[in-house]
Amino acid sequence: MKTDFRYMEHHSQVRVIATIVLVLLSSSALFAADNSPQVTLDASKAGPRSVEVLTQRAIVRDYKFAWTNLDAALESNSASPLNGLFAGTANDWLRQAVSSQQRSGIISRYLNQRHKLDAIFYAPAGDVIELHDTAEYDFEIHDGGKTIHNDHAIVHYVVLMTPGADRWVVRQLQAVPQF
Amino acid sequence: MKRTLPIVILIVAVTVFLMFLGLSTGRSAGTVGIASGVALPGFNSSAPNPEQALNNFLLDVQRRNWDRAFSSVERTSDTLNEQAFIQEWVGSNGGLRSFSSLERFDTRPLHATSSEAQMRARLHWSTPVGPVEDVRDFHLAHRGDTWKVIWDETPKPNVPAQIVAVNYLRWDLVTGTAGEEWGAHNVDAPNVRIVSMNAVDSAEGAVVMGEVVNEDTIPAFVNVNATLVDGSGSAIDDENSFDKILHVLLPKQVTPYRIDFPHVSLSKVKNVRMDVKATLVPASSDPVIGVMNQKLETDAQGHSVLHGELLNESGQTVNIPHVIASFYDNSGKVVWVSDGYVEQAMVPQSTESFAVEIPQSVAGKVQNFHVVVNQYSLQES
Amino acid sequence: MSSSINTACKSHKVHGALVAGVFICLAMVAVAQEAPLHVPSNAVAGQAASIATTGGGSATFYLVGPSISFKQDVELGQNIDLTAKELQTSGDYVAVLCTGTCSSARFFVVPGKAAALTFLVHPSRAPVGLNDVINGVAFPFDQFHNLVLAPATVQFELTAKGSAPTSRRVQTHDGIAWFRTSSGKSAGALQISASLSDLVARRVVQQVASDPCNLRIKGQRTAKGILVETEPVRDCSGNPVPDGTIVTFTAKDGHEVSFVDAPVKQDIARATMVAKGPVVVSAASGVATGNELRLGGKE
Amino acid sequence: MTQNESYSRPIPLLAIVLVALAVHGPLLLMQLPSGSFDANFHIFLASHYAHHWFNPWNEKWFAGFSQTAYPPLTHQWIALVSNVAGLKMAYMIVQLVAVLLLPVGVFRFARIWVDERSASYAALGSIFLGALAFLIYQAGQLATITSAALYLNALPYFYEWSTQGSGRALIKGIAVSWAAAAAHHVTLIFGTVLFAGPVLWVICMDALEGRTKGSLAGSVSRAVLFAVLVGGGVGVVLFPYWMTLIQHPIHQIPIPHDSRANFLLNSITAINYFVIPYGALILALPFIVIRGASVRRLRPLLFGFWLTLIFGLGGTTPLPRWLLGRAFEVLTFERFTFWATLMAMPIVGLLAVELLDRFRAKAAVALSLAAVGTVGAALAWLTANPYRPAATVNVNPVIAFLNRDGHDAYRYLTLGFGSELAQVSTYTNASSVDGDYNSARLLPEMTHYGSAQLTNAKFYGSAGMASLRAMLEHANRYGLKYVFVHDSYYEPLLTFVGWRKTETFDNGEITAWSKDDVPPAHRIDSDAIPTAFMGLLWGTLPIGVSVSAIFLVLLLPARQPSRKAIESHREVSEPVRDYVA
Repeated sequence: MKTDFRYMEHHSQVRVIATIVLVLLSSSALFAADNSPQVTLDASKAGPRSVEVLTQRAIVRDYKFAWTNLDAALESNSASPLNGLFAGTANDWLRQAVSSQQRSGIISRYLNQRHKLDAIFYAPAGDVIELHDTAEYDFEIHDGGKTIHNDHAIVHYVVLMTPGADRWVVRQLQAVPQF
Repeated sequence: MKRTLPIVILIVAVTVFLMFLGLSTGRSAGTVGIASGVALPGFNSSAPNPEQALNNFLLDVQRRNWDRAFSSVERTSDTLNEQAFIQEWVGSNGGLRSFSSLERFDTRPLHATSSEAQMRARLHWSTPVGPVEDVRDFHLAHRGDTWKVIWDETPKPNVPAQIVAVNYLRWDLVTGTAGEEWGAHNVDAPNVRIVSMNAVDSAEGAVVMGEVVNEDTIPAFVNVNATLVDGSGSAIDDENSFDKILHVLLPKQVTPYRIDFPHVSLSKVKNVRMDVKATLVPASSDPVIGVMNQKLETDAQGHSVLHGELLNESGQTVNIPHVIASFYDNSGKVVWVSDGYVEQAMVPQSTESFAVEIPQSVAGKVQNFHVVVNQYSLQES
Repeated sequence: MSSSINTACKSHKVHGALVAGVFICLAMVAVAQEAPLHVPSNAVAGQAASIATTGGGSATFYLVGPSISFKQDVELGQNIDLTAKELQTSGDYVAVLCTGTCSSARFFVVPGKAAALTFLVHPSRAPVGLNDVINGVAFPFDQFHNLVLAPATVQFELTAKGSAPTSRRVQTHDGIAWFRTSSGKSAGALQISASLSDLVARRVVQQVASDPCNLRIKGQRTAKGILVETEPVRDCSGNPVPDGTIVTFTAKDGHEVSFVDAPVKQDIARATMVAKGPVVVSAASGVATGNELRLGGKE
Repeated sequence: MTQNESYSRPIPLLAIVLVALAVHGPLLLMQLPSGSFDANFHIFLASHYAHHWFNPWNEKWFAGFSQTAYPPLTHQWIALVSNVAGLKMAYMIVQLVAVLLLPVGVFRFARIWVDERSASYAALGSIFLGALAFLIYQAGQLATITSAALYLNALPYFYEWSTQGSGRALIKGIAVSWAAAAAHHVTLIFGTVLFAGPVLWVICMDALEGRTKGSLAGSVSRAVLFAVLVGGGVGVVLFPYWMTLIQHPIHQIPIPHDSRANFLLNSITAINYFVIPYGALILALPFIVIRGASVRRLRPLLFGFWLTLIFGLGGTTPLPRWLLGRAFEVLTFERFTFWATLMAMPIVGLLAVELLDRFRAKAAVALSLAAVGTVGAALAWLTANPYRPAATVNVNPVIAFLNRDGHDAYRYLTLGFGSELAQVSTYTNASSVDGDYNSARLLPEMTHYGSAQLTNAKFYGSAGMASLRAMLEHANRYGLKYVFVHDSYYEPLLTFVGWRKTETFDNGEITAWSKDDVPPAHRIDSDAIPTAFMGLLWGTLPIGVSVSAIFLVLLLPARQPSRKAIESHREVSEPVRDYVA
């Protein structure tokens, strides 16, 4: 029986270790789930055209996806995450930001993002919408693995979005001191 | 040395026996449409009976061995030369038949005596727009120890040379040079609208159909998409009108559309999300194809059929006409849309008959119908 | 701007930072009191600016903006000059100065003077006689494509052949000025312009005939069959419908029906129908249906 | 050395290799195989390894497929060499190495059955095989040739280890066998029966006649050990391949291939898959059967040859369908004819020796004409054969179109491109829903129909066109926006289903069609994406066994051959001198 006991003892140790690993994994998974941007939209004040429910859902989905990939692009210093999500001026600015970060070796991160969107203007033809975004995030700047800046910022953005092939794309993303 | 001869005999005998077995078991399918060779000398079968004679003839047609096929028929008139014979099988003027290959055939006797026989062949054609079936009757005659296919097709009358005035409208699209500047070239897409939509269950699955009108003053290229949504709001399936629509619509023109959802039942569907996409395209108002003398009939097999004739009123050849028919009940609702391709090309001012089938489940409700003609022209494409 | 750093420390407490973390924050706050860099308070896009620094010795300066990020070695106590090219993009910039520990500050760059006008007009083709069918939206941008948010007055002018030009002045809100108007009575090109001081953007809207109105057809038997044609097809305002508009001719001959979708050419649509017996011919286009024509059987 | 002496001595192996270089070197440097059926396919797979060595998931075909569905060795070598010579020349170089290895393998394999002189003539003859020219220049089956060459070189080690217990032979035999498997899976699976079976049979015969070390049981147990080690090693070396096969068994509906037809009922198929590959060997068939039957030691080889020949006849006899069952509809059978000609060479070597001994210069002239005529006919058939790949089309405009203006954000399809599809895929970043490897397909629009590549849809009749229709109908799901057409047969379908001709290349040779409402392509989720660990295994083991096989063969030279091979039937006055390869 002794060998059985040692066997049992060994077996229970394995089970304990496995449980701890599972807990860590699930917690990190939970923690990871927190990092994707939280976006809310209030389209009640939009005009002259009212924003349809399906359009509101699409804008929230695509704006969240845009900021997720914006962070990924500036973290990996690669422009490919921006493909298909930004257009016009916003696209040019972000690609310049990525290439200048590549040159300087700097990396910036937008973590724990929360965006409160207000639809201000929705064109009669439905081909452009202006939003005011009150964005709250932890903004970090790293140089060679060292964090040189880390602050919890609240920034106001004026956003223009236009309908693309299969989603709304961000055409202008301009920070302003206040609305 | 004693065992050499038995081994040699054994190897040769087994090989010959296996080859003999190979000849009697079924043939594995080969590729289609490549001019392939004939059976090796001594292995092509003779024609001791009408079935075998017709099979040999159709095999030569399938393999495009025209010389052998033409030499095996018995002509009733000398006016029919080999060129006309080949044209009968490969079509002319770039029609659908000229794109097609005979993939396989089934034959059965209608009636036979010791001297002549009537056979019916169901020909399965592989065409660019999908499989097409053709039923054709052959008359055979017993000549000595073999049977011959009697070829009594009268060649098509030569269309007399004629001058046809062609003054059709044409729209060309000039894309601006403003590049990516936002708002610079905002020529809107054509304004088209879905005017009716009806969803029904059919034997193969759910079907969504209806009509689209081009309300704009310029031609529009349209595609209709539909997404079936269940009770929880998630999409079950999304399909599009594919080839069951007239894609290029002139101003105020109406086209039916049909969207098939194989293996989906409407019982699971809460709502249908429709989406019509319209694009600016260069287009032409020709060819104008009239649809004449249409009437609903029941054919020999008991199917309900809309039969009619197409009249090419323009000056350009229509290579592949495609008929799309919409059927309405007494309240004017679209109850079915069916389509069919015409195998022969249509030279200017010529007519060609067509027939499209109506499912039995719907035939009883049909009160009215409307036909539009889509077309493919080598000249345009 | 240094306030933002204090908030950062407070939020760490809120998240239950370890005691060691508190000490670090206090140390940082102490350093921040000296505020080694003074960021510009009203930088304008495309204009140079400078950041004043205090103290001595060498340090590394970082600037991260909406479309730029760079670092350079600087001497504390001297001004850090930012060129016009580095501040082209309007938005939120973070300046960081590191000498072992780092301190940072945020500042904004506001858009410059309007230099271009983006003007969206819809639709490209508007049927005549419809209310509020034509609309336009104008966006003023500076020379670096920053949206000019300061209020400004945009003048919209609409000119159609045969009618007096109309204009209206609209104040921009959040960088947008828009208008909406009805289409005229007669078909033709409507010139629309938007101007903001010396900037002008022009667009054209085609006012087109609306649905055909009171369709009239006539026809006679010929050797080929029945030749049927319409009288000039016009809309209810008398505008001729565009060439290519489809008129569907229908001929009922007993149980047999014939259709032809014929395009209008120079205001008239014509088609050849095949029918042996007495036949009733009718026509339709869009929502309009024409008169019925009865023709006897073939002699 | 008099004329008589020169005929009666074995040809040096180095000379044979130089002849192979002289015959096939120029043809390969001319890049003749680049117009073959499969060359572009191999270059395409190699180009993926050149950029993603440890990630076999390739998004460029079938909206994503795993290259672990095809043993990678030849492609990995092409990828390595391409860094120096470019992809296409790298393919030619790897093919040349395989062609030079083949006569060495034939010589060493023939030495199991016949004397050195006959074996050298067998090796020289193998250079001129019609089947070899057919596979190199028309089929482009680089992997089959490479695997056969390696496998023929491994079998003599198997024989030497089983009969003499030579540890060196065991180690080298295992390494070379693993490399052969890593080059092509089908060769190893069938080679075990068709090649190794006769060798095992002759091992038992030698053991019974006391010509081996130890007893029959000893020899058989050594043979079994060899087989177990090879089998186990192949299981590990190609572990990702077996996992892919288990996880995604081939559900593809049978796709017609003309090598499965009945050659008696179709003359062109008979020429293409029998007359050309065998060439002058057809005249030697009686001698092969009679001599193989009359010499006891050659009977196992004769039986192996006969079985392989029957398989090579495809659907002419029902035996392959009986023995293979459903696999009959998945395999193609031109490679069995190639293996059969290789197995016949030892006996053909005996024939050459006897003819030379009897007719001297006349026999030399006749044998040379037969050899050159065979390879010449195979090369001439490249132009006369109706099954030949269509004339190569200039695909550069298509590649340029896909690589500009963000067109690679969508997926594309080619129609009428034949084997040029693989060339387009190699040089563009865009992804296609089509592909040129039937066993790696997972999209239902392809596996539910009995047709191969969509680009050749029309050659598969209604099934091919139905598969193409199903794919075009679901274009929006796959982001399939662009269709490039090189055969106007497909234009009516594209017109009717909603595509529009937007561009013309090469004054009408190729037209580009697009559909306006197609959303950008997104990644299609698949459970076939290999894990990083699998990618690591795939990127290390196959190339690792290949490199180690090379070193082992170089570092462990073979000892003097101690076995007594069969002498040619007629006594030769001149003593037999052994030349060690």
